[in-house]
Amino acid sequence: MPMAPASRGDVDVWDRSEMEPRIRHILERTVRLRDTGPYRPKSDAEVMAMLSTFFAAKGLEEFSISDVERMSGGASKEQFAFTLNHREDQQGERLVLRMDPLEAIAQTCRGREGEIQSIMGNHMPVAPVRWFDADGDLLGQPAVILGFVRGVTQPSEGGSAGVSGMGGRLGSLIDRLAPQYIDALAVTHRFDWSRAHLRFFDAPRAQSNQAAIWQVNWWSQVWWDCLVEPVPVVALAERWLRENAPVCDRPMLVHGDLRMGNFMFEEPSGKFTAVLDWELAHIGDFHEDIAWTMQKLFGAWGDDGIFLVSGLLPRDDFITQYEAASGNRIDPVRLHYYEVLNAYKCAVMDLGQAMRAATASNNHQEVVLTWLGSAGAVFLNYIVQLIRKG
Amino acid sequence: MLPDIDLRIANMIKALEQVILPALPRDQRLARDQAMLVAGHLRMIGEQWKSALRYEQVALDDLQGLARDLLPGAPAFLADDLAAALAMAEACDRASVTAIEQANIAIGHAVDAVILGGSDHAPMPSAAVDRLLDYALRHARRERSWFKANRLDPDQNDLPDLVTMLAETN
Amino acid sequence: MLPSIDLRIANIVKALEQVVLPALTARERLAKDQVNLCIGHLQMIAQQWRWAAAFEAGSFHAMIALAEEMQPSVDASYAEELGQAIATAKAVEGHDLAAVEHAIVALGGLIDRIILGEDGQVALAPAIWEAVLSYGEKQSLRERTWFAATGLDPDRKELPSIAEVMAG
Amino acid sequence: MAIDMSEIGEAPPVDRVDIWNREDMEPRIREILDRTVRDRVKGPYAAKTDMEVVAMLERYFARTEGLESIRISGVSRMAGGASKEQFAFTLQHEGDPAGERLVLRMDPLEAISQTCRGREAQVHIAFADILPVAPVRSIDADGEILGQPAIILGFVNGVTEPSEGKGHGVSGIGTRYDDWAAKLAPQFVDTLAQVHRFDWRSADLSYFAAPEAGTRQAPIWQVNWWSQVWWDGVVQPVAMVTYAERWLRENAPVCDAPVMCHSDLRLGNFMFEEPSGKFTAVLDWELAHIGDFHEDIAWAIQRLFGTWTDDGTFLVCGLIARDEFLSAYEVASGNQIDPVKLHYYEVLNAYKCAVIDLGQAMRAATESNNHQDIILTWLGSAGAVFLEQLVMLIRKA
Repeated sequence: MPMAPASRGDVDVWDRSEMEPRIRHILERTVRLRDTGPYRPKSDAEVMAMLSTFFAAKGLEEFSISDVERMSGGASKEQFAFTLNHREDQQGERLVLRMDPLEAIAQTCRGREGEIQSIMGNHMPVAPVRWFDADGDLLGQPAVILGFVRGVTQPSEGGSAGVSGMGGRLGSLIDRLAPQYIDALAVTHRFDWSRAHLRFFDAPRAQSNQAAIWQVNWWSQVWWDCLVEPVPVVALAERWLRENAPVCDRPMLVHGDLRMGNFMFEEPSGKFTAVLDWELAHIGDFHEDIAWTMQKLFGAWGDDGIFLVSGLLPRDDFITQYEAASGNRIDPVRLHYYEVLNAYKCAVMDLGQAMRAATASNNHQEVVLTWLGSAGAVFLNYIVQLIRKG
Repeated sequence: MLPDIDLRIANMIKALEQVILPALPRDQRLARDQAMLVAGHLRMIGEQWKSALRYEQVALDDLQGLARDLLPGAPAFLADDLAAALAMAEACDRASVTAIEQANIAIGHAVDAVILGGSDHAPMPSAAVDRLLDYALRHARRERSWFKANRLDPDQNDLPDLVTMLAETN
Repeated sequence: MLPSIDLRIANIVKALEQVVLPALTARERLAKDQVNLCIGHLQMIAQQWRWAAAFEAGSFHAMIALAEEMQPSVDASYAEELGQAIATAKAVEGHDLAAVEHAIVALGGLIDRIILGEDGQVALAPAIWEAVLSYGEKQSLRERTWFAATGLDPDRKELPSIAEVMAG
Repeated sequence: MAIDMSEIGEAPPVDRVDIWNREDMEPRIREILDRTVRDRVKGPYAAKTDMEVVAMLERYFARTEGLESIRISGVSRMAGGASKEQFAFTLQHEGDPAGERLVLRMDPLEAISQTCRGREAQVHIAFADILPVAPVRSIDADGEILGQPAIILGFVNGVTEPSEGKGHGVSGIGTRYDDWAAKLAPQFVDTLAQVHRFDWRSADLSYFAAPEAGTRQAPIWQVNWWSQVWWDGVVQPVAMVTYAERWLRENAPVCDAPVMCHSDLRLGNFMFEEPSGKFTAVLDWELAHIGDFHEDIAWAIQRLFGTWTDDGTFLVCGLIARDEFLSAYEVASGNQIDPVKLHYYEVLNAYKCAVIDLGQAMRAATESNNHQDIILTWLGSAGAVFLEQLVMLIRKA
């Protein structure tokens, strides 16, 4: 693979301090708090008490919290649905509390999630953000409180369900879902973040390798902070990612985890009701999203044996339609780089962060962490194949 | 390997105790009892599984010793089977839990036949009975220690832990 | 031993499937998910536990082989340390699972340092790149096979059985 | 206890009982054991759901009693018991709109011990006027109507262990009665005496047979019963079990006067009301048979069923010191305990427990034929406790 030409704005590829400040804050907090575990899953009563303190601090009057119900899914956040009534809203609203356990498969910031999600609500269907507590100052744990959105992440009838929506099949809804999916990606990437005055985000320099190096430093920091057992291929991938970091011409908003299972739609119309899981969003290279969504693990095979990106579209159709919708041109070299980066990120999450959180017993569902962790070698295999191809 | 077996067992116990049990309705007593027993079984398996091969090796060695002790006094028509079972056990793949279990069963049947003494129930030499009772005591001790974590044993406090027990037999 | 580990695992799975799971109400979705995952974990552990020591020893030998393959091309500054680490690793008792796990961490740590070359200050020879990649290819195949029962691997149909991999 | 067993072991045959004749067994026990082996392959068995139980019971009462507008409600699975599936339920019908609270006690395909619901029902009925026992409402001895053998009993209120107490385990093992002991112990001793004094000859016990008095048939029937269970179920040979069988045959004592034996009278198998401590039911008659009273005594004094006081005294069934228990029993029953026979039945009982835990329970769990296999393997893992007792007891001989 030819090296990208050096650019004036480039950073030292080995300078590990090159990282978005808020990400650094989150990673340091993770290491600092790790030893305060183990974490116990919250009971309904505990959740009720936490929310009461929170809403009192927020100045709500005559409020009541009812019908607390633990939601399933997500190896990452503890989620509870509940109904809130208060003086200004006698009828009450169904809400979702999305809260950090002590340590999860990905350590992210509820402030970033809350901020970007409330802004993106003006551009596409997302769950409305009611409150967030970025550092858990009021609630005790970082959390975001969202409006409850109806819909499903996979068809209620037919198809097979897997952990976190992987390996699902979307059946006859494909024709309705695919255009909305392409549109969600395009709208995200076209979003003009420079005018949004984002508090919790920083942007890498345009025309520089900084976007790529910020990502490498983020995930390699996670790896070395979490290391349970050394894996030579992970170290090799880090070196490759540094030495091959491409320039990002124009940093864009990247969702970071847009794939099958992370959008909700209503039945039978198939209309999107929410694009979910903005926790990994950052400003970077749009190729990262494209490479992410095209991963085999998130795809499915049609009845004719053709691979469908996110279970929706054949690869070539996906690329054509995305380029038309976004106005971006996909560069195969950068796409390949971000395929390696994504495989590396997945390996780091599965074999590093998930294993460490499960070992420290710092999560609310370690059985999911170790289940996902046992798929880590799938990504090691991809790394080898991709680097060889490069 | 990542995740290793110990970690997965520990995770399952936590899931049972902190998520599954609290979610089971109070009146579902059978389910609650079984969920608690699942956690108990997992805790015990977690302590045992790494030593299982060693344990089966020790058990087979001891049974082979008994077979050798019984061989001289065994009626001729049973001695051949016993000798054959012994030879099979001696040749088995000691790195395989399955192979050792099979050898254990084969030799156990041959030993049983000698103890019952065929259709005329010839008496056992008293020295052989002594050896048998010595063996049986070691066997019972070993199994009691191995399963100590079930907490059913009235004398569980007198038993060594697994590591000590297996070290003693080295 | 009576009851055997396999029998107990089978009983646990049955209790979870037939008694615990049906006793959970529909709204206890997290608990239901976790029961299902426990069942999956147990079915996987049932296939694995007998082979675990051999599997780990195999991973360890593959790592020692990688270290030996790196040896001729390694930068002079690492040569002595790597030679010692290989000798130490080879002296580890192969049947002791805990000792093997510990030794993998020690040798793997040095291999990582050599790969990173003190954060890019030391070059990495092409022969070492290739050695790590072919090690990674073989090792990831072993691990994918070992964990194929998760059903998460999109290419699991191409994988051999655990017994086949363990047989060599 | 100074015992010289050698005389018995080497004595010439004292009767015409062939100690090695495996066919010599109560006919109904043979039927049950044969049925177990025959049906074993029909598994695996799944625990019944409440809905299945309702459907079974509705059909059952319609067919057996021709009841109309049957309503089964309040079905609740009862905990405990590695043996039978038990459900409490309320039966209402046209003739009884108020309803009646009952207990369905039903065989899973295979349990820790395989017994007969018909025998159980007969013995419940026989003791109805003598001891507190649950009344028998209906019986399907071979499961012809219900699909599985079952007995339906009246619901009895009470507890098997003090509601406020220290420590309890599987099947009540390890229960501490503390201050309750003073109220419970006399009733416990009295129950044993009543069972043994019972005139079984004049009762309707068509599912039972009696061994010949003055012979070794009583113990040999037991040895044949349990050794048959062992050889029918053996998962892995255990030399000590085999040797114990031989010892039990060669040392079988004469039973002078066969009596009714409960066979499982111990802590956890009686119910009482709080706070009076009055017995409300003697439970679990499934192993009852006519035999030697020493069997019941040896069973009750097992270490597994006992507890130790804080000063280290062993309490039989957590209730009463051993010597006190033996003399109180002799007074209440009029029977003289023979230490040699008591010792023999201690061996027999340890053998039975080993067979149940390491044979029957392991086989049923292997076939997945129970509704709670997970308890079977849990109990099975304690089997070696009995193997060690066998060694100790036989060495003492």
